Amino acid sequence: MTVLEIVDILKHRFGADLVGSVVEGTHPHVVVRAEKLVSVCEFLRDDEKLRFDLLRCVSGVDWMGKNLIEVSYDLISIRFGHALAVKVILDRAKPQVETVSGIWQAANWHEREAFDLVGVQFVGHTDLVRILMPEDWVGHPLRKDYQDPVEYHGLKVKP
Amino acid sequence: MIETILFYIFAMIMVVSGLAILVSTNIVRMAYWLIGMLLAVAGIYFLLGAYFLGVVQIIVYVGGVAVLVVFGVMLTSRQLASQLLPRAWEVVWLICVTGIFLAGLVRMILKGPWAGNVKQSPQTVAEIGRSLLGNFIGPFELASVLLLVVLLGAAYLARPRVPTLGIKK
Amino acid sequence: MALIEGIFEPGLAVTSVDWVLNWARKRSIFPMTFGIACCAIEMMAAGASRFDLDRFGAGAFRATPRQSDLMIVAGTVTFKMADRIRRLWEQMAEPRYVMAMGACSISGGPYHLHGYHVVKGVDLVIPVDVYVPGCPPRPEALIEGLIRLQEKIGTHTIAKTRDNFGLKKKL
Amino acid sequence: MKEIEIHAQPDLLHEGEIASDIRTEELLVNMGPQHPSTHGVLRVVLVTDGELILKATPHIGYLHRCAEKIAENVSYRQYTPYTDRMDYLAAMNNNLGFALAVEKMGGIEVPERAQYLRVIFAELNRIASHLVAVGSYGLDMGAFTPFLYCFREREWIVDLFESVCGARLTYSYITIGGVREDIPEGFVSQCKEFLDFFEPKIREYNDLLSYNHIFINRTGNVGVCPADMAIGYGLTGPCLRGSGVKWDLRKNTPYCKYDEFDFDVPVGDGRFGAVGDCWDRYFVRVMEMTQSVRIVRQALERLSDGPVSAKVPRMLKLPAGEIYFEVENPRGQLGFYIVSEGGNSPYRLKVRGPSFCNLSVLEGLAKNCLLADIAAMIGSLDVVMGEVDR
Amino acid sequence: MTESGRFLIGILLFAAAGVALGLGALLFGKLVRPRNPGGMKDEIYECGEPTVGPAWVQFDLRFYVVALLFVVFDVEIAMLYPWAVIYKSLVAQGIGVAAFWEMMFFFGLIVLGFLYLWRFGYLDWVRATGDEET
Amino acid sequence: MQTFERPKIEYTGISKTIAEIAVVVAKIAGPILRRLAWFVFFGVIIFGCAFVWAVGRFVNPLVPWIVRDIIVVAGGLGFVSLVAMVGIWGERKVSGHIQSRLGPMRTGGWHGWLQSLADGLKFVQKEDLIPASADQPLFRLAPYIALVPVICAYVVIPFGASWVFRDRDVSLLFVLAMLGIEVLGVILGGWASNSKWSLYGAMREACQLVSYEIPMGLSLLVPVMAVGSISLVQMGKAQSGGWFNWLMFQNPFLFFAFFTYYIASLASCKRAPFDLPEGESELVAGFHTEYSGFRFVMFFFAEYAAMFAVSAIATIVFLGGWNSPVGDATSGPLWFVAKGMFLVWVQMWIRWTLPRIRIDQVMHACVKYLLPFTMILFVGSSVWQLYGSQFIFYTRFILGGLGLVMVGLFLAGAGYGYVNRGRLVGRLARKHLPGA
Amino acid sequence: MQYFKNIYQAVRTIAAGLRVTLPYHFARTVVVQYPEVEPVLQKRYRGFHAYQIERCIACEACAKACPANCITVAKTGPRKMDKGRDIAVGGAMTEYRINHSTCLLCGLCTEVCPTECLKMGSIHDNSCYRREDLVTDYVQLAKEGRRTILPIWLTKVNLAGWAVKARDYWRNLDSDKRELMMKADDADYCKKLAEAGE
Amino acid sequence: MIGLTHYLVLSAILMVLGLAIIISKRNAIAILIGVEFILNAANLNFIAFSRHGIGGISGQTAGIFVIVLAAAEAAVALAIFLNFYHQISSIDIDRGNQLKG
Ligand code: SF4
Ligand code: SF4
Ligand code: SF4
Repeated sequence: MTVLEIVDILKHRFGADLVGSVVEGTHPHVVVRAEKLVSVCEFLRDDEKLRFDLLRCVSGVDWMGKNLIEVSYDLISIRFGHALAVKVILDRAKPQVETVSGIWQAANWHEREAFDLVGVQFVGHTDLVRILMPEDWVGHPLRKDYQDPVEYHGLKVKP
Repeated sequence: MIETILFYIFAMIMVVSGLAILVSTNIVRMAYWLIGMLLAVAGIYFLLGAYFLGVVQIIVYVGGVAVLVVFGVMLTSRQLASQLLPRAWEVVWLICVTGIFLAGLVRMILKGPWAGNVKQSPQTVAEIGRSLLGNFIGPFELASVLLLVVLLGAAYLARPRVPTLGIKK
Repeated sequence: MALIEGIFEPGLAVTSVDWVLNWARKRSIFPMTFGIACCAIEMMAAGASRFDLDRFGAGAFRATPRQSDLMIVAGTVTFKMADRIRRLWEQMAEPRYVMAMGACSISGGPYHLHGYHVVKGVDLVIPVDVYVPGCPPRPEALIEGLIRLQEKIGTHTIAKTRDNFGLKKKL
Repeated sequence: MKEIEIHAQPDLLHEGEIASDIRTEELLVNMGPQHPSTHGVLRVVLVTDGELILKATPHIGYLHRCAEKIAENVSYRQYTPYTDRMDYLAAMNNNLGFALAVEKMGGIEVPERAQYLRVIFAELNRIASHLVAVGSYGLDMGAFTPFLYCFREREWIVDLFESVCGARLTYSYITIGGVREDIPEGFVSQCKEFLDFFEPKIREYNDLLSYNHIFINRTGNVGVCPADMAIGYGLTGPCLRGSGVKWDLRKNTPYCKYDEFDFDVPVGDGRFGAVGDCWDRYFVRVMEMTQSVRIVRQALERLSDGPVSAKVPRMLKLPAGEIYFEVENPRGQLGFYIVSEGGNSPYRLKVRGPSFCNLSVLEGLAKNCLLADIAAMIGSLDVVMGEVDR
Repeated sequence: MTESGRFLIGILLFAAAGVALGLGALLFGKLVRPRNPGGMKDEIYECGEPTVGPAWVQFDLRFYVVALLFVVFDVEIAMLYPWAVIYKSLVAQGIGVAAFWEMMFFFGLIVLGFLYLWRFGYLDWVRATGDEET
Repeated sequence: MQTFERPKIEYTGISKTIAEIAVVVAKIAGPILRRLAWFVFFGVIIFGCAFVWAVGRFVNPLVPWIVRDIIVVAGGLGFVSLVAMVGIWGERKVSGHIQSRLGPMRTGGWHGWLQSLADGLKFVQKEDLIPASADQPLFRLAPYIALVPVICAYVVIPFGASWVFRDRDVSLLFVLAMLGIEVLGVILGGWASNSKWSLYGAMREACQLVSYEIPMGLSLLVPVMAVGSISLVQMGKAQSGGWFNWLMFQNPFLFFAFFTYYIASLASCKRAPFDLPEGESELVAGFHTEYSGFRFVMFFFAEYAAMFAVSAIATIVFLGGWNSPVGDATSGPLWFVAKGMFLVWVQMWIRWTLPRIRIDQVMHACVKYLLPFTMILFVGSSVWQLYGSQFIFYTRFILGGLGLVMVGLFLAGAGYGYVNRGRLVGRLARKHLPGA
Repeated sequence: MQYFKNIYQAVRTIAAGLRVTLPYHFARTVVVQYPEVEPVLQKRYRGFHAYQIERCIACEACAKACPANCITVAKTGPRKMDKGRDIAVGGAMTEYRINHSTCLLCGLCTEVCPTECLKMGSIHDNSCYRREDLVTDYVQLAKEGRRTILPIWLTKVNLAGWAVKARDYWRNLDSDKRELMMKADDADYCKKLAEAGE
Repeated sequence: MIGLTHYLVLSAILMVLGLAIIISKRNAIAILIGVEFILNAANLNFIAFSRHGIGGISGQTAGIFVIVLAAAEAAVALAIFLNFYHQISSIDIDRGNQLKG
């Protein structure tokens, strides 16, 4: 199934909740409203014709200039072999989105990582703690305005 | 001469082990003191020329029972280790009772007319075997019944009852 | 500090004792099984058939710090790991040696500039005896580092190295 | 004589996790970060009841090397060496993934010879990586010798790599636009010599390890990961194929001329237990080595003369936009998500490490198993911590 | 000096030699080994993490049952040795069959018990699921 | 670049002379010794043999028996240490060669033969750590409990018909008993460490050793029945005359009993594939995780001494002990040591080939396979004792032939390796240089 | 039945395993006895750099290309190539440091060098006891008449006879590349060039 | 010279020690240890008598039976004890659960 068809199905199903979509280029994706993410994802996974069963990646991007944080979920369907990305755009000051770890278990760690490095809050996540950085680290390193702490446990952070 | 020294060495080990168990509060250490005692007893058996018994003592007691006891100790939780030291009045009472008992026993032994004080040459395993199959054939077979009962009973009593955690085969 | 250390004046007997003790220390360096990152693969390769650290008596990798003499810090030390490395090093029995293998453990290496989570050199955490640069160092380089360590061990002496006023003596 | 103090037990019971009528006490054991069978600096916290594992929680991040942040600060070309260091056992494949993603975004055409060379080295590196995986799996099972045999054969591959690009581990050979240098003289015949030597050795590993009764008993039926669980956890690569799912990007979305080659995608068949057990995952790797040998042979045949690299400006600038691109690494699908604003370094680069996803299944697998099975499971997932933590 | 005394002396001499080996090396080592306590050195090792609680907890029961079983077998074997020693001579005397059946009774009962345990799963180290308290 | 140079020390007076002499001697003797390392190595062995012979010839008649005993004890301890040291060095060499590498090469010149000595001396110098929260006295005690009984086991092991320190009619059981005590040391060490890995190791060890004692004892009953004695000397004497007289080839049950015994002995020595108590990849170092310095060496020492002890029993009980396979002319301790060492070598060979078994499978293998099997062997053998003596000729013929076939297969494998020595490892194969 | 099959399987597979390992006991090993014989370096090995000061124009392209920022270049004035003599003329090089403690030996710096004066050498070992020693100032080296650091194992004395032979063999092998690093034989030449600009 | 009386006295001491342990300790395993003391004391007598010409070889054979008995007793006693202990602790655990509500 081509991306166009998939987007059509989604448009048909969700209408205005689909904020935007890109079907051409190197990264075809749809943008959905943050509140609707879970239902869109559930639909994508369960629909007979779509069956996006594998969540490949969850990546957060910090657009400091636009004051936004973008989270993109890359999906692929092992059954049918087609791929699509779903994006949500969040407010940078309060980046909150519902978790999809109930839909794909793979999201569990990906979301923890996005929380750890970009600072996206995933509401409803069972275990939203830092995964890569130490628990007592300050700040989210992949934010564009991140400042290194001076010291960590008595060791200088900057060279 | 050498025997005398050895005898006293082993006797010392036994008594010290016993006393150490009495005053110890750590149950693992108690178990190891018990092992010391058992080894000393095995030594005395050797001294008496009862090699087979000595060896069986080590195999069964030290290799078996003691391991069992150590296991038992480790399997029980720490809280049991409390209440191991007797209270003061108990100590007094204990010393009195056991002292009197010991005195009585020793007096009896010393007075007793012990006929045989002749030393025999050490007995061989074959002799033990013959007596097992001869005079003692009844107990020998009975022992197997006993062991059977123990095997089943103990296994039943101490069967693991960890539910639903096994690996599905 | 050993009991007999720093008591005797240097002399023939002392140097012979030194020689024997150092001979043993040198010939039997048990490294700790402690690979952190890419360098660990080269460390394994050095221990494997082609290069065979065991030829130097240093092939018996022990997993527990208690029995190992040498900690080869083979890889990137992060802040999360630093405390653990410190603890492991402290739990090693003396005499213990540390070898910093690879650019990362020497100075943070490739992650020196922008690595917000990388300790800029393991010598900030624990004292290092030998640095082996490279990214990763070849197994031969690791062997060379080991030989350098042996040389260093060979200079250890139990003789008095301070005079009666507690000043360091020139030997 | 100092007597032991009786410590009060900390309350280790996790409510609702453990049936209340288990009478033995739980031990909380740290396995790792320094542990021989955690393959690097993984830490697994085990809740055990005697030899039984009730729960195993992996903790990662001990090797977080900030690769994504660094990407925002260096140019595309300069980033290639950093991709080496993610999955350091398969640096060629990592280079390939990054190069392909950048080329696809920048619309760079790669010459044919370079494409075949890329395939050759990616597959050779797959063999090398699987050798380490197979060997160290033997090590986890307590067999030391197969490990060294595997390393011995790997040395030969490493020699081949070194003769081509001059490094033993961090190759940076596959660069944006092609490969760095042409292969030296005599490489093709040496490579063929190696392949001829290597193929029969696989049977030796099978005799020594794969079909060993003890090994089968240790790994068969242990850590069974059914297909739906594998897909749900986002497993890819041999771990997914071990669960019986025939999914390989080289076949399903071919890149780099993989569609020209004739090879099979081995999947786990549950020969010694259930489909998706540790043995299946392990044996998929062994079978993949054979397939890789096949691919390399074909690629060597097709190698034609020509340039090995396209002209790429030194300070490469990518157009604004984004890409998500995946390649089939020895450990699974390695994805690069690159967001560019048109500068000469990415605005944001996110790496999807296959090991990262593969490892997350451990918590699901390691329930009610024995202590020794943990080592078997971690080994069969074959994680590389450099990629898990990046 | 009796035979048994000499035997014991022999054992004790070897034991003393063993103790001397360990003690001697440790005492000699005291001279040349460094002692540098402090810090985290005296903590328990647990893969570089601080430990949680002591290891002295009540341990898994499975071990115990096995040990129990084998103590019984230990005794059994101890009693079979004297029999085995005289068996050959008994066979030579022609009363081997009787001796054989005497042993078989003794041994057979235990084997029966063993088979019973096997049949009802007491020998399974990890027992099958869901048999909690029949 | 900073380098470490040994500080130069000025010698004066008498020590100067001594130093000069020492330097001269070292200069002359060093190269010669290095060249002669091979000869020195075997020279030591030959000297050891001569020494033992001299002891037998001249020391035995010494009247004050205690003097004689002490000399023998020194010799015995020396032998045990030698066995342990050669064992540890040999383990590294054997594992090396199995794995296409060399193992220790440098320490002591010829093939690193002094490696174990260096290791031992190194461990003497290691700091002696006792964790603060361990049970200190028991922690100190444990290595002795592990080591001493194993050494005591050598009291009754005969190296030749009259080469035994003390022989009593229970010597076989005595060795078993001594090996059984070792468990207690290991449990104690593991428990007293207060480390979780140690505790796991200790529990596994206890479980495994206690249970494997049973098949071991049962399979040893079979030869005891056949000989009618528990004395090792008696058993050895019963097998003189040639390889077909060895007990292993007397009847089929004995033949299999050898293998069951050997498997059980592997388990009771904690050798792979039964090395769970110290299984590195699961429990960091098992029960001796917390031990450092010489205390750890004692555990190690005990393991290797026990390895030889069980092999020695296998040799005496099944493989004819000190009797040579052809005739009685060359029978003697050398045969005994050679056979024992061969069995130790086989243990190493097995160790470096097989993966490790899981604990439930260890118990499973013991209870469900080994134990019933040895039970059958025991009963079968007693039946054979009653009715089988007329087949003795055929059994010797068939089983002896089987034995020869096994030796032949072994030699064929070795020969195959030697003939293809350059080809087996491919183009990377290299000849090795001496002493490096 | 399964029971006996298990036994058979176990015995058979264990024997198969033992059969594999037995021949290796007696086969050759693959050990490279390194400090005595040559290391197994391939021709293209990327080791620590070799630097020809006489051709460096101090353009700092290498420093910019380095992802780890480990090259520092300093000069007293601009330098440029003199095509005829094939050496650089102009201001003197005062410093050309490569910090080998952070260098990742990626070779990016050599790719960009316009005069090809910076090469990846074939030195693999540079171990030392102090971190500072890892910063190599190639200008200093050039003053000593060297283009790269001396490998440690070649500076060893007291090698056995055959090891010396092996070493000499290695030295002569592939001498065109070796020339770069062993230019020490021609110390005056280099020294002159190092001071040429001053 | 060590005679029969020495052994008898030693065995008496052993027995009294065992008795004292049984009386003073309130831990089941400690009591078991005490019982082992007493059994060993008895066994010592058997062997001593046998060696000194009273009862001949029977003493040793009886000694074996005592050891058998002791092992059996230890096995059963520990099994019972463990069983008992687990009953108790399970009750405790239940109570704890009730308290938590
Ligand atoms: S120095 Fe290089 S190879 Fe070593 S760990 Fe660091 S990045 Fe990896
Ligand atoms: S790029 Fe070449 S010429 Fe330019 S400064 Fe670097 S070394 Fe010199
Ligand atoms: S090799 Fe790489 S890291 Fe080293 S100096 Fe050159 S560019 Fe920098």
